[in-house]
Order: sequence, then structure tokens, then C-alpha cells
Amino acid sequence: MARIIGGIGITHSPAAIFAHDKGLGGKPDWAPFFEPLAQARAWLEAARPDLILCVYNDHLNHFFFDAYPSFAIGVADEFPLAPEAGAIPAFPPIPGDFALAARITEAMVARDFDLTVCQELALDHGAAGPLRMLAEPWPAPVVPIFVNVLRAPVPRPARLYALGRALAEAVAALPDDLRVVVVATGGLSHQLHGPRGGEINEEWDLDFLARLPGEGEALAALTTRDYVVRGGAEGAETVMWLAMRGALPDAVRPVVTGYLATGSTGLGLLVLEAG
Amino acid sequence: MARIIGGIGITHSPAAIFAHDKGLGGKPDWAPFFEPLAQARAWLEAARPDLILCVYNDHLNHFFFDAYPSFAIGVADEFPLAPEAGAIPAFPPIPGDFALAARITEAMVARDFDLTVCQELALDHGAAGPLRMLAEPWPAPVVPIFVNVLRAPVPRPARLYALGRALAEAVAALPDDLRVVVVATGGLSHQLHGPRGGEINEEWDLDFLARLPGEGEALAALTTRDYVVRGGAEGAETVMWLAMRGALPDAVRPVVTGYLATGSTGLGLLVLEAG
Amino acid sequence: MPDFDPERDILPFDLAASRRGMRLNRLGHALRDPATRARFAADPAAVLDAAGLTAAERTALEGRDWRALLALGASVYALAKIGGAMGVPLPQIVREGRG
Amino acid sequence: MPDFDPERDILPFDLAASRRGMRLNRLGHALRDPATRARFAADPAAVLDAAGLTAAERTALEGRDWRALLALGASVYALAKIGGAMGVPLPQIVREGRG
Ligand SMILES: [Fe+3]
Ligand SMILES: [Fe+3]
Repeated sequence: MARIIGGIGITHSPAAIFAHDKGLGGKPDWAPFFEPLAQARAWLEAARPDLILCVYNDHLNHFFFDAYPSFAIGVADEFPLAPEAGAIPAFPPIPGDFALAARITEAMVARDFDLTVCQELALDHGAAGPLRMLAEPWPAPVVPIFVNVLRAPVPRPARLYALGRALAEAVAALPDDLRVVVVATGGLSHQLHGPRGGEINEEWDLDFLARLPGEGEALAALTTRDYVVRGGAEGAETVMWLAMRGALPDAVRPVVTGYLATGSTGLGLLVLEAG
Repeated sequence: MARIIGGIGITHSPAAIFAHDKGLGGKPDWAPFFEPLAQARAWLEAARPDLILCVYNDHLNHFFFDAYPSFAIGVADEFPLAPEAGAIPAFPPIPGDFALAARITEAMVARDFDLTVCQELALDHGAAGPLRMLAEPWPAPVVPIFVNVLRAPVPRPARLYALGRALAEAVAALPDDLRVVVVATGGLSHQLHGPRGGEINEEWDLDFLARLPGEGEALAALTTRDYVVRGGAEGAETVMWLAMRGALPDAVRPVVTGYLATGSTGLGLLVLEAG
Repeated sequence: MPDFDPERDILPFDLAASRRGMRLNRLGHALRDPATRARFAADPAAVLDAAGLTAAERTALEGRDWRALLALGASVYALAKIGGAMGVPLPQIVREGRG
Repeated sequence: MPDFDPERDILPFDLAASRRGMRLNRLGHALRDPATRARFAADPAAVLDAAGLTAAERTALEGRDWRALLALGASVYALAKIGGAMGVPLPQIVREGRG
């Protein structure tokens, strides 16, 4: 039986991704994020995953408002990188697994998750950045799961947690004895516009990191507005971490925690091991 | 308080739409469908709806498999007709209501329906055909709600019924004293490919029409496979009628019932009045 | 009328079929558009060339072998549009598709 | 740090904003594409003309008035791409957007 062996919550802040891509991670300023990141990389390598589920959001680099999904899933053998504006160099496509993604889709739709199913999907830094910060080349095929956190109305925090629960059931129903890791990206606090643009809520970020392992359901019971008020309009994307927590069993061990408030974003990192 | 005053289930068979568009409805062969249709038109006119929710499916005339939603909603002031292959003449766009559609979207997402929100949406015969068979010009703005019935996995019949229940709650929460009609399109039995292509299951169609008013929940408890086995692969789109039934109160009065098995499709029509 | 037997009577259109049939279905989707249909009417081979079909797909399509096209993953709604562009109405596709 | 006040501090990006900002957001979405960015670099006015912006949108955009653009319904992620094409990095947009 396939099972989820662990989960990773990780920022997809372009600043962090840029520092990684440029090899700046060794600089002392960056150590509070990149030292734990090195531990997370080592954990992931030792975990030998067969499949990675990546819960992420796009930033108008693929989906547009002509048809904007609440949840979408990539069902393809390969995902190109979105032609993202800016200085991001070209990276090779991210490998998928059509057959496994199709089975997960079937299980999720049977559980009343109304997924938009994408046979073609380009991934922006929301997925591709954290994945390459965590491992390169990819240790396993990826099933990307897109979430609307960009335009209200967005799925409730409790819906994200339920998404994780359902993903765990979907994985348990896979035919093979696979080791699966769930990666959720985004956050932590950031507010990119308005009079308080650039502010970070470090207290809330550290509280969230401390409570997610043991109090996932309580954090999922907060409202979207709670997340916006505490973490900023853009930082509310942190709700995606609830899907990662929901996908894991009640008993988890936090094996890596990292945090660095820098630039305009609280960079968070959390690795939870099942069981 | 806005409320749903009635529901209509109606085929979107191109043969029926063609007969309507060409004015063939008066021919004796067509009477078993077009006489009840005239009654349905009269009912709808007398009902004076302020808003029409139209639950329908597209037939590869708008959505494609690059990103195929389970459920989508049109949030726009106008919906053009899809550039549909074939001999369908040009019709004017169908009016929408952005503000009401936005409110319904908010209420549905709050109820854990993972809608894909479409600010641009072209409607094919799945929506536009029945709407113009029922009334022309449009008596009220339309909120189109798309359902994947085309490619497995599709939403469960029970999910369609729950969609209707949630739509009723969403309508009840609208600020104004609106009269709302729910139209669900599709079916009844048809099988367009394979060794039994062209067959109709008249017995099942009549059973479905007779039972939907009083036994909606029982029909919603059937599986997708049940619908495929009884009504054919393409006829399984009939599950969309469950959303119409779910949107109405327990107590309904069937005011029009029509059926004609012709060509390759069982043409069905049912008007239910609330209360 | 007895019930349909999905295993015997019906080619299920599922994700595996959708993957197999991506090229044919994209062609069908493109042919909903009057401009593509006009190009197809003027020069069908050019439109088929651009669709990047496999040899098996091309053969089945040019031979109007609807059953083969379904087995290759075409959605019946894509076939309806491909057939329409070839001047074959859907009822004929249903009839000929019985095999 | 005290909590953000959504009413005072945050312009919510909701469906009403998304409707208002459709032209600006489509422009931002188009500018993710290197070809459009190259066209913009060569002849910004031509790309802006093609975007069909209102006079208010055009004025705010040419004046790099990020606050006005947000009020006109631009998503901050569309602004990031529009700013990028103009040579203005996102941190500067955040800073100047404080008003
Ligand atoms: Fe983000
Ligand atoms: Fe249909």
C-alpha cells in the first residue's frame, strides 16, 4: 500500500528562489533559511520518495481569469516551466506520472473534490521554485495540485485541510507500495500592496510554524479573513500548508523548522515526518 | 428573499434544437415533445423569472482537455454562443448578471464547491439550445453552470444533487426578492458510439421522468455507472437533472411532462413547480 | 431494451483515452471554429498535417473508420466535428460506428 | 506588529476587482511571455494600444501609479509583470505602492 511518509511546507518567495539559483544560500544573512533548507534536502534524499504531491498556487503565469479554477490537478507526464516574466533562467520540465495522477484524480472526484483536470500545465515559481530548492534533479515524479489563493472567493482553510485528508485516502488506494511526500508551498506573511506593503508579521509566522504539527485542525478552523488579517493579503496563501498537514496522520514529528524574515516575506520551512 | 420558484429539465438534443430552429415543431411526428414544450414556454412566461440558473454541459465547443473543469460557473454580463461546428445559425449572446453570479459563486465556494470561475464563457447547444427552445428573447439573465459529464471521472450523481441543494441556499442568501428558475439540460438516453450506437432506453427514460419529482434522493443515490448502463454513455449526462431537483424543495408539483423517443435520443421535458 | 453493458458496448472515455486521443481531440476542437473549417474545406491535407497525427490516426481518419478513431481515443464529440468538416453528419457516424 | 486591517490596509482582490481590472490583468498575463515582453521593449505604445486600456488605465500605467492601478482592479501579480516589463522590480512597486 502506498503511503505518505512526510510533508514539507516551504515558501515560494522569489527572493529565496533567486538566492538559491544564484548560489547565495551560503551567505550569513541567508543562513536561518538555507541551513534548515540543507537539512530538508538531506531529509528528502534519505526519504527516497517515489512520488511528490505539490500543492501550490500560480501567479498569473499560467491560469487567467477567463477560467480560473478553485482546485486543478496536473495529469501529464511532464510539466514545462511557465514563461515567467523576469530574470528566471530556463529550467528543464518537471516530470509527472500520468497514470498515478489519473488514479489520484479519480479518487478525489469520487470524494467530491471538483478538480479541474489539466493535461497541459506550465508551472511557475509557486511550484517549480520550491521543488528545485528541495532537490535537483527531481527525485521523483510530481503531481501538481493548484489552489486559487489569489482572487476571492478562495477555498476555506477547512477545505484545504479536507483536501489533504482526501489526498491521503487517494494515496492509500494506489495499487503500489509507493513512498509519497506532500510539498505545500507559499507564505509565510507578506503584504505586497497598500499602505502596509512590505510588512511581515513575524509573531504570527512563528506561531503558525509552532502550531501546525500539533494543532492543524485548529488552524484549519480559522477563516480566510483571519489569515489575511494576520499574514497579509498575499501571505494568506499559507493556507495551502493546511493541505500538507491534513494529508499526514495525527502523529507527526517535526524534523526541520526554519524561518527568516527578510525583504517583504517571512520565509518559512517545515518538514514533518509521519508516525 | 430570493427563491427558486421552479425547475425545468430539458433535452439539449441537436435534433430537437434543429427542429425548433427550423420551425418543424408543429409537425405531427414532433408533437409529443413540442406540445409539452409549448406548455413549458407558457409556464416560464407566467413565472416571470428574474434569474435563470442553467446547469449544462459543453461538447468540446468551449472547454478543452488542457484544463477541463468538474464544475464551472459563468460570471459575466454576457455569454456569446460558441462557434459550434455545423449548421447552427448565429444567435445573439445570452445575457448574464455579473453581480448576482459573483454572489452565487461566493456562496458556493463557501459551501466547498470547487468551482472554476469563468469571466469569459461561450455557450454551446448544451445551454443555448434549451434556453432558446424555452423562451426567446431571454426573459431573464442567465447564470450558466457547467458540469463535466464527458470524460471520466465525472462528479457523482449525489454531488449533482448536493450542487442543487447548495444553489438553493445560495439563492436564498441573495439580497433581493428575486424569482429564480433552475434549468438543467441534457439526456435522456442516448448512446452515440459502439455496437449499440443509436439505441434508446425508453423504459428507463419514462421511469426517470416519473420518479424525479418524488424520488430525487433515490435517483441521486445511483452510481454514474448505473446511469451509463441504463441511459448509454452519452445519456449519462442526465445526472445534471439531479441538480435541478436538488435545488427545489421537497414538495414539488410536476406541471409539464413530455417525452419523445426519436432519432438516437430520448427527448425529455419536465417542469416542476416549487411548493 | 436490455441495459447497455459498459464493458462490451461502450468504449469509456476516461483519462487514458483522453491522453491517447489528445491529437485527434485537439483537431476536433479546432474544427469547431469556422476559420479552421474553411481551411479544412480548401485543403484538408494541410490541416491534417498541422495536427501532427500519427500514421494510425491519419489512416483511420482518411478512411472514416469511426470505430478505430474511438479506439484511438477520440471523443465522440470531436468525431462529430471532424465528421462535420468532412460532410458526414453525426447520425451517419453513429450508424457506421456500429461496426 | 499589529494585525492588518483589511478594510483600511488591503484592497481585496475579489470578483468585482477582477472584472474592473480585466484589461490590465490581461496585459500583465500577456507580458509573462518573452515575445510580448520583447515587443513591449521595442515599442511600448503599440502593446498598450493593443491592450485596449481606458484613458484612466493608460494614464495610471504610464505614470507608474501603482496605487491607482490597484484601485482600477489590477492584480498585484499583473503589476509585477507590467512593472517588470518597464524595468521596475516588484520590491520597488511594493515600496512606491505604500502611497
Ligand atoms: Fe505566492
Ligand atoms: Fe449532450
